[in-house]
Order: sequence, then C-alpha cells, then structure tokens
Amino acid sequence: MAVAACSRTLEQEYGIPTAPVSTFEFANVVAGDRRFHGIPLRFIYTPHPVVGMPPSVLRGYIEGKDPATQRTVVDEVVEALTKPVTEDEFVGDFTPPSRAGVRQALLEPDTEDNLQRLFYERGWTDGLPIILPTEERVAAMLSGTNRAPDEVVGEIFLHDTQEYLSFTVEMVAIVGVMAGARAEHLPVLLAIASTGQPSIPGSTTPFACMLVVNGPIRNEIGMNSGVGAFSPRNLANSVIGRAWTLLTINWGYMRLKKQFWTSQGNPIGYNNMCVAENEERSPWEPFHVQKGFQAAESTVSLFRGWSFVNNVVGSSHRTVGEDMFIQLGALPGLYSAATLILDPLVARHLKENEGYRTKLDFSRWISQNFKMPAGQFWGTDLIHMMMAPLAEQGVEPYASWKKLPADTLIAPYDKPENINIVVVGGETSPMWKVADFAYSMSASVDKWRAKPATDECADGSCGLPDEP
Amino acid sequence: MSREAGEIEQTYHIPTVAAAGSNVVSFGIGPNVAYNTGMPIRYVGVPFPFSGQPRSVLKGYIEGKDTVSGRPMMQAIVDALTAPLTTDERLSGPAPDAPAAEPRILVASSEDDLQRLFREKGWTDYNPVILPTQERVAAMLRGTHHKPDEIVKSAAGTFGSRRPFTVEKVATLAVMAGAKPEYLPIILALASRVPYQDSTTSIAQMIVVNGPIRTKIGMNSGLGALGPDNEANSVIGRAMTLIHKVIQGYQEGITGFASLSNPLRYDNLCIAENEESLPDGWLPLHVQMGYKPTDSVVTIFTGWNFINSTGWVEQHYAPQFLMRDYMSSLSGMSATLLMDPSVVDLLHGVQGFQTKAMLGDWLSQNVEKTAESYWGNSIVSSMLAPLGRQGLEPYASWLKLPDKAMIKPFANARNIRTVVVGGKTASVWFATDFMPDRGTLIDAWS
Amino acid sequence: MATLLRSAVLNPEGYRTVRPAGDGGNGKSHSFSSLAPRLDSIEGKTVYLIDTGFGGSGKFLDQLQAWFAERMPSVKTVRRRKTGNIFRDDTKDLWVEVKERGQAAILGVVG
Amino acid sequence: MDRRKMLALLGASPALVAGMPTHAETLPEVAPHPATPVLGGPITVLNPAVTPKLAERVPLAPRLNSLDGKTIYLVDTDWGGMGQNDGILQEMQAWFAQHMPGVKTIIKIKKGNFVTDDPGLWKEIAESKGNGVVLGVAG
Repeated sequence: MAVAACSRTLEQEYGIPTAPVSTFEFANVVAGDRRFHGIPLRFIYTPHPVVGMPPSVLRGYIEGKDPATQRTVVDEVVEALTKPVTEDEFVGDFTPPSRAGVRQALLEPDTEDNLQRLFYERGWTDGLPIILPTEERVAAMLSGTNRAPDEVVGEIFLHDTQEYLSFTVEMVAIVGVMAGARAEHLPVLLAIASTGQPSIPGSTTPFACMLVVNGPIRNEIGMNSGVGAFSPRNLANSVIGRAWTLLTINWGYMRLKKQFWTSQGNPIGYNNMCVAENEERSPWEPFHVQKGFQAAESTVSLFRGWSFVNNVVGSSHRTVGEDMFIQLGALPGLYSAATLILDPLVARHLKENEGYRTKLDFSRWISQNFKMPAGQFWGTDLIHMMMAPLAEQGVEPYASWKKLPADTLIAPYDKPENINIVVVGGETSPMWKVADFAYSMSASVDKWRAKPATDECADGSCGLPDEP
Repeated sequence: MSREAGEIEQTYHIPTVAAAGSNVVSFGIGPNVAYNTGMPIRYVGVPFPFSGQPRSVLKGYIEGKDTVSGRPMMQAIVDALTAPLTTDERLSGPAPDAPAAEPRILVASSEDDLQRLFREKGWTDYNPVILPTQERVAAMLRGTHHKPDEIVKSAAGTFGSRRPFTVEKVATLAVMAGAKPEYLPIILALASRVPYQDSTTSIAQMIVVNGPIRTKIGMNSGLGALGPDNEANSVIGRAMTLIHKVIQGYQEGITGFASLSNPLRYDNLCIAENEESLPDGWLPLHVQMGYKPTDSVVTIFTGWNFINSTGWVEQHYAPQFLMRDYMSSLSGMSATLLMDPSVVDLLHGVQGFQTKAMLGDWLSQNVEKTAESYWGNSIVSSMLAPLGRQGLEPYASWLKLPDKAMIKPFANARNIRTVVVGGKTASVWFATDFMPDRGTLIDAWS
Repeated sequence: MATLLRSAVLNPEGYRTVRPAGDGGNGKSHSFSSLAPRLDSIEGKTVYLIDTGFGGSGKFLDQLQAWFAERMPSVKTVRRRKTGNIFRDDTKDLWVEVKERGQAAILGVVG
Repeated sequence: MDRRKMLALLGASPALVAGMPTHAETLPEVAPHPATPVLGGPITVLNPAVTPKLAERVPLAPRLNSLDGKTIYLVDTDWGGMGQNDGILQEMQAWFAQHMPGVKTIIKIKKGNFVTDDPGLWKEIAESKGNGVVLGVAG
C-alpha cells in the first residue's frame, strides 16, 4: 500500500515524522506490510469505510474512537507525531522473510482421499479436485517439451515478500498434472508461465484475466473455438484455463486473506475464459498476426479486465455497431480498452454487409461513434483514480473532458488500437460479448514444443509418445 | 414448435411440415422425437441466420436447398405434405429398439483410463474428477436420510423428456465433483430442479444459498466469495454443471447449441449471501421470498449478463447512480444486484435506502432506455412484443413509441433483487439480469 | 480407496529460487535507523496532509484540516495529493517540498 | 493391445457401454503402460450415466395425394417477436402463386409468443377446411 511505502520513505530517508491513517478493515494488510518491511509505523485506525462517506461521518471518525485501541483518533494522530521514539521502535538489522528455500521434494505417502484433502487444506487448489502429481505423471507430462526440467521458464512477482520467484519447467509440469492436462498441453502452459502474469491480478476489485490461443497448436491439441467455446465441454480449454489459476495460486502465492484481498472475487478465475480463436471461420486476420506473429506460429495472448456483457441477438433494423453501444454503455472505457468477442456470423456480416475490411476498421468506427456522458465516465472510480491525475497534469483529451458538464457526451475510446477483436463461436446464433478487457501481452508456444515445429520428421517417430 | 405441429396432426389430422433454422433443425429431427414428442414431424432446414436478412436473401433461401434433405426447398415442402408415410412414421405405442439400461458398475484397469472414459462420455467438465468408487458413494449417501434407490425426478431431460434418476446417481456425481457428505442435501436440491433452461444465446445459471447451512458446511459469503477459492462454493457450483450434462443430458452440439456459451458455466456463480452483514431492514433473499430465516434455501437464477462496477464507489457519484447507468444496458425483464456489504453501508447509512425494496423502487423509477434499445433485445421482443400486440400494458403503449422515446424498462420494481456478498475490502458490486426460481428447501433433502 | 498410493507425490511447494525486487538491497538483512525523531509539540509547526489517492482520502483530510483550524489554529496544515501511481511510492518532488517546508506529515487513507 | 485402438474402443458410441450386461462389466483387459502405475489392480466405480426413456411413438396424420386445389396455411410462430419471419412465409406464398397457382395459401401469425400454444388457431384452420400447414421458422 502506498500509504505505508510513503511513510517509510519519509521516516527513513527524509527524517520526517509521519502519522499514517488506515481504516480498521485493512489492519491485517498493514500488519503484513510491517512483517515484510520491519519498520513499526505508527498507524492510526478509523472505522470502515472512508470511501463514499459524507463529511459529517468523517468528522465523526476524527473525533471518535480508533476501533483498535478505543482511544480518540485525532489524539493518536497528534501523539504519533510528538511522542518520543521508544526503545522497541529502534529496528537495527532486519531480515525480511523470503520464499527462497528448499522444501522436501516429495510428500509423505498417503491415500488418494487424504492427499486430496491435504492439497486443499494447504491452499494449493481452487477448491476443486486435482490429479495428484505423482512422479510418473510429472515425468509423462515433461515429455511434452524439449526443455530440461530445471530450466527457468519465467518469473512472477510476489506482492507480500516483494520478490521475483523464478519457476522451472518441472514446477509448471507439476501444476499441469494437477489441472488434468496432458503432455501435448505443456507447451501452452509454459508459454503462459513465461509471461510471469498471474491469472488473478492483485486487487481488492474483481480483477480477472482472459486467455486466447492462436495458430496451429489449436487444432493439434483439439481446442474448441466453435459451439460452446466458453463452456466446460473441451479438455484443452478446461485444463489450460484452470492450470493458469493453479499456477497463480501455487507459485504466485495468490492465496485469499494472505496475498490477495479481492472483496467479492470473480468466477471468471475458474477458467480465465480460455478459448481458441476461430481462425478458419473468421473473415479477418488472426489476432496474433495483428500483434506481429506469423500465421503459422502458435501463441497465447493474455487480457485483463473486470466484465463482459453478452448481446442477446440485436434487432434487425440497426447495425451491429449500434447494438454494441448498449453493452459498451455498461463499461468504464478505462484507457480506451475493450475486447469484442464476435461469433463468425457477426464477423462475416460486418465485413461482407457492413463493409469493414479489417478488424481495425471496425475498431475505428466504434472509437469515433460510441458516446458516453462525461458524468458517467468520471463517475467510475478507477477512471477517476487513474485518469484524473492525467487530467490535472493537462494531458489531453482528459483535461478538457474533466471540465465538461456531466451530461455532455464524449467519445471515451480515443485509441482505436486498444479495442481488440477476437472471433470465437459455432455459428448457431449471431452472438457477441463486449468486455472491458485490455490486452497485456502475447507469448510464443512453439519454442516450448516437444520437437521444434520446424523439424520435419519423415518417419513420424518424432510425434508425441503414446498417451500414458 | 414440434408440440404445435403434433397437436395439428394428432387432433385435426392435418399434415404439417415445420421449418427450422439449420442451426437447430438436427435437434428437432433427432433427440426431440426420440425422447420428447415421439412424433417424427417432417422438417425442412432454413439456412441460418434468417432473422435480419434482406428479402432478396430470403428469396434466395426459398429458391435454394432445404438443408435437411439437400433437395430444393419448396419441393421438400410439397413432398413433406404429399409423400406417403413410411413405416416408422406410422408407428404407435412403445418405441422399438429402446436403449439397454446403463450398467450399475464400471471396471477399468487404471485411474487414467477411467478419467478418460468419463471425459469421452461427456460426463465431466473436463476438469479432473474424484472417481466414484462404491466406498466413496456409500460414504456420500450418509449425507442424506433419503434411500439410495429413491427416484428424485423422472422428467429430467430438456423439455421434460423422461430420464428418471435416483439419489444414488446424484451421490455419484457429488463424489465426482469432490463433495463432502454434508454438501449432498444442497446438491440433491439442485438436482430436483432439472431441467435447467438452455438457449442458443449465452445463457447461464447462478446459485445463491441462504440460511444456517451456509456456515454449517463452511460456504464463503465474505472475502473472495465469487471464487475461485472456497471448497463448498466451488464444488457445489461445479456439481450443477455435472447434473446438467449427465442427468439432464445436455451435450453441446447434440441437445444444446449455445454458440459461444458462457464462462460462468464452469462454476455457475455459486455463492452464499452474507446475511451477517445485513443492516436492519435489509432482509436475506430467502426471507424476502417468504421463507423463514432459519430455513436453509437454495435459489437458482437464470440470466445472461453480470456487469462489474469495476472500481470503488466514487465520492461525487453515489453508488445508485452508476448502478442506474449500467442497468440501462440490461434487458429490463429482471435484474439482480450482487453487492459488497460496504456498498450496503453506504446505501443504507448514507443514501437512506432503509430496505432492499426501497432501492428497487428508486432504480425502477430511474433506469431509462430508448424504446428502440428495449425492443432491440430479441428475448424481450420475442417474449413481450406479441403480448404488447394483444393489448397487454405497458408493452402495448411502449410498442407505439417512437424509437428515441425514453421508457422505464423495470416498470415492476419487484423484478429488481439484491444479494449481499463480499468482504468489505472494496465498495464493488455486480449488476446482473439474472431471474430467480422460487427457491428449494434444502432441509427436505437432508 | 484406502490403498496407499504406491507412487510418491511431488510437493508443489518444493525447491524454489527467488531474487528480491529492486529496492530491497540484496534481500538479506537491511539495517534501519529507528523512526524519525518526533517533534516536542506540533504547535506552530507546518504539517502536510497527503492524500495518496485511495477513494475518500481527500474528504477525510479536508475534515482533519478543518479540525486543526478550529482546535489547534497554530498548526499550519498544507493539503497535497500524491502524484504517480497510488499503489507505489514513486514520488520524488513532493517529499523534497515536505522536507524543506514541513515538519511532519499525515498520510491517508488506506480503504 | 495398442493404446490408441483401446481408446477407439472405449470411445465407442453409448450403445457399446449401454450394451454391457447389467452385472460388473470388464472393459477389454489392457497391458498397463509402464509409466502408469496400476494403483492396486482394476478399479470399480459406479456408473453416473442415466438411462433415458424413449417417448411413446405417435403416428403422423396421412398425407395429401396432391396439393392441387388444396388450402395450405403458412403459420408464423413469431420467433424473434418483431415479425422477423413474415419475410420467409411471404416468399413461400409468392413461390406457390407463381409455380403452383392451384394451391391456395393463407398466412397467419400465432397468438402469444413463440413458446406459448395457440389452440384457437388450429381449431380455426381445421374448421375452415385447411388441408395442410407449414409452421415456421424456429431459430
């Protein structure tokens, strides 16, 4: 939390006494910060929440009691700045806890039921059953890549210990087995892991991720980009999406009430909307080609956001774009980011009947034509928190938007390149989803394959081994 | 449509042919006849999509091919009304070649083979299952006093086709989902509500649990309740997906045609309401529906969208304002708000909404959308426009309004519900268009 | 199934290597001096009220400023909003100003 | 037996699984793959599948020998609600007028929406000597 970080800097580097204030709800987050940085900041607690409360209530907090100590808040504030530093507030050498370390590689032998319980109690799962990562299963999984088990795949940032944990091919393979993945899925899991991105980004809001796979790997491992692509009816979609969350929980230490404090959580996290793009039925170039990859390369592309809104079949006397305005009206438009997920019927209709030659043409049309009242735009907290500072610094167009009366219409999507388009669906109905997901990055799958994709293997011996 | 065709043929002996989109006609010819109607109505397949196509394209369809027989469309229609009946079309009474009963036990040489068999049969969500051995199913059955061979329901398939299933079948699926015996009553209550509604659109279900059972079995209604984390929430939510596939027989592409479908189907948004944090005047969902506070109730919602508030409540923009803005994107037929307790503190303590109903009334009066946008939603136009044409208000007058006229879609405030769930670390909420059923008493299945 | 699994199960929290993020030195022990020395009194001093950008902080510090004006008028309070990202301490200019012109700081509000 | 063939066998249609005798059925014995441990020999589990019951068969009404001089009702089930279907039925009517002028066609829109029944309309069709019905179009 910035409050604690700023207090530490002022106290240690500028010699300024500080009185940091937090609501009592975050006492354990403050305690976590103390544990990892060692400095006994003199935090003062008020009742929860402060956000949204009127002035009279906040004044009541100041003259009222600190829930942690039952003493008057403002007295504690003054005292924090004037009471001389005591003996135990002198820290001296402090070694922050670290996740480095060697733990016993194998678990004690036990029955299937007891081990399933152990995996849940230790916080290694998402609450659902797993496949126990036995040595044989992990060995079979490792045959899915040509990389050595101890090769480092990527790093993930641990919020609580402020460290980068680097994980190996074997660590990803263990989580792959737990998710029920097969060897042929491992290259995709390694590509995801190489990004170091957690599937549950740290936030108190329901922040979530989406995963789109492009290129030949989609059909090689039988991913679903057609009917029911987003529903649990395909092995590769189910296990790859879930593996990313298990990777985040196990190696990203994203464990509820310990490292992440999402107030409501987001059910998207069970599968992270893991789908393949329906390149065969799409009239436009595949998503990864837009991002500079060759069509013959296989990639994973990661997105982050909060919501998606489904259309329920638009009316016949309006263009698809105008129908989408209804869904866009329910999204904040943060940094002009959105992701349109279109059934091939809709994509082909947009190209053949409404004349959008490329995905970017349609993104530009949305960017120019979708309007939202300025009051609603600034009414979303994240917009206010992240973009109001830009407006105050005079960055256009936000500075001028901030001055407009509440009901004036603005076009919030000022950067069409941030409006991503992915074609997914089985053509049983002209459906689409509009999400506030922003693109974060793509990663190659091919470099993690069992045999580099470019090798010809005439005698067919290089294929994947028999399934165990 | 098969039902109406059947009525015309059976009661009035008038030959009928049904025209269906090529996307769903296979269901009309196959599973619908075998398991529901028993009447092999003759179908022709119309290329899809047809709604929204210009007349020239429709003319092309009429002069083109019937997607079922591959013959010219109109020729197929004439033949359907004139070609003499086949022996199969004259059959009556019990259907021949009924499928043999499913064996009670399966044996395989290894766990991995069984996990693969369960996947290939479409019995799972393709995530790992706990293999339902007899010992595990027997232990699970101790979670209810109902007998293993008791039939829970017979009309369990889509459109009520007969798929009788026992308490033991539900216990088997509960083991597969990873459940503990104390979850069995809720899972039985869920199973008793099949068939769940399906559609070619991206429809989904939500499960809300109320009453003492929430704490008894350790459900999460606080921090991170929407998951993925808590065992009870995750497992019970997943069990519904297994019931949908195995008991109801929903298989995408055979008996289901959701074009993109909905990622919520992985866990069916299974949550418990945070009743402990409700301020006085704000009643738990099941008490609003008429149950006693001490009843344990599971309510199944059906809907399409769950829109996230994204960030905290902004000081200068009261929470109900942003809710109003986002709800104008919903169809207007129903709305359920999933609200963090910190937002409830603001709405109740600061904005003066003494009860959930008062919030519903305010939103009902303040959510507006253009008549064009209202009728642009095909579920609204399919279900309500015909009623408006027959004079039913307010739809009749809304039909006559010019496109840009503003209407208040949530005319009936009772269609706006609120469920409180969350851990107070952020004043966030979801606006959804989910519609509840009338709830099921879990105690009946304990 | 009561039978023991014959094959051993790997520990998902087995061997791990980590490196500390930038600011923590080599991640081993740091030595800190104590908290900054406190003021004998804040009467007549300049106290910076710093809003770190979290929802509601601004309004809370406004009320605190009003309280000081009524109850401890000799305390001079200066309101500032922290620039940069609300989740990190990436402010340089503001701290120099606090050092030169102020004697203490109140920061808020988490949540 | 090669693993892939066994897979094909296992993955066979429900008929195979359904065709199994009701007592414990043993799948074809398979040599365990060396890498996969046989965890305590064959595993017995309860079968989760439900046996669907076929519906009682109901015969269709006898067909017309020809459409000449007959009256065919084209009934719009109003799927989509805003008269989306009338285009197709009107095109059908135009086709009959042009190619089979001897056939009389009448377009009707079903009352209620696409999920509710309209018994009154069927009665009306029967009473006004309708000879055949085209119902459409379900989406």
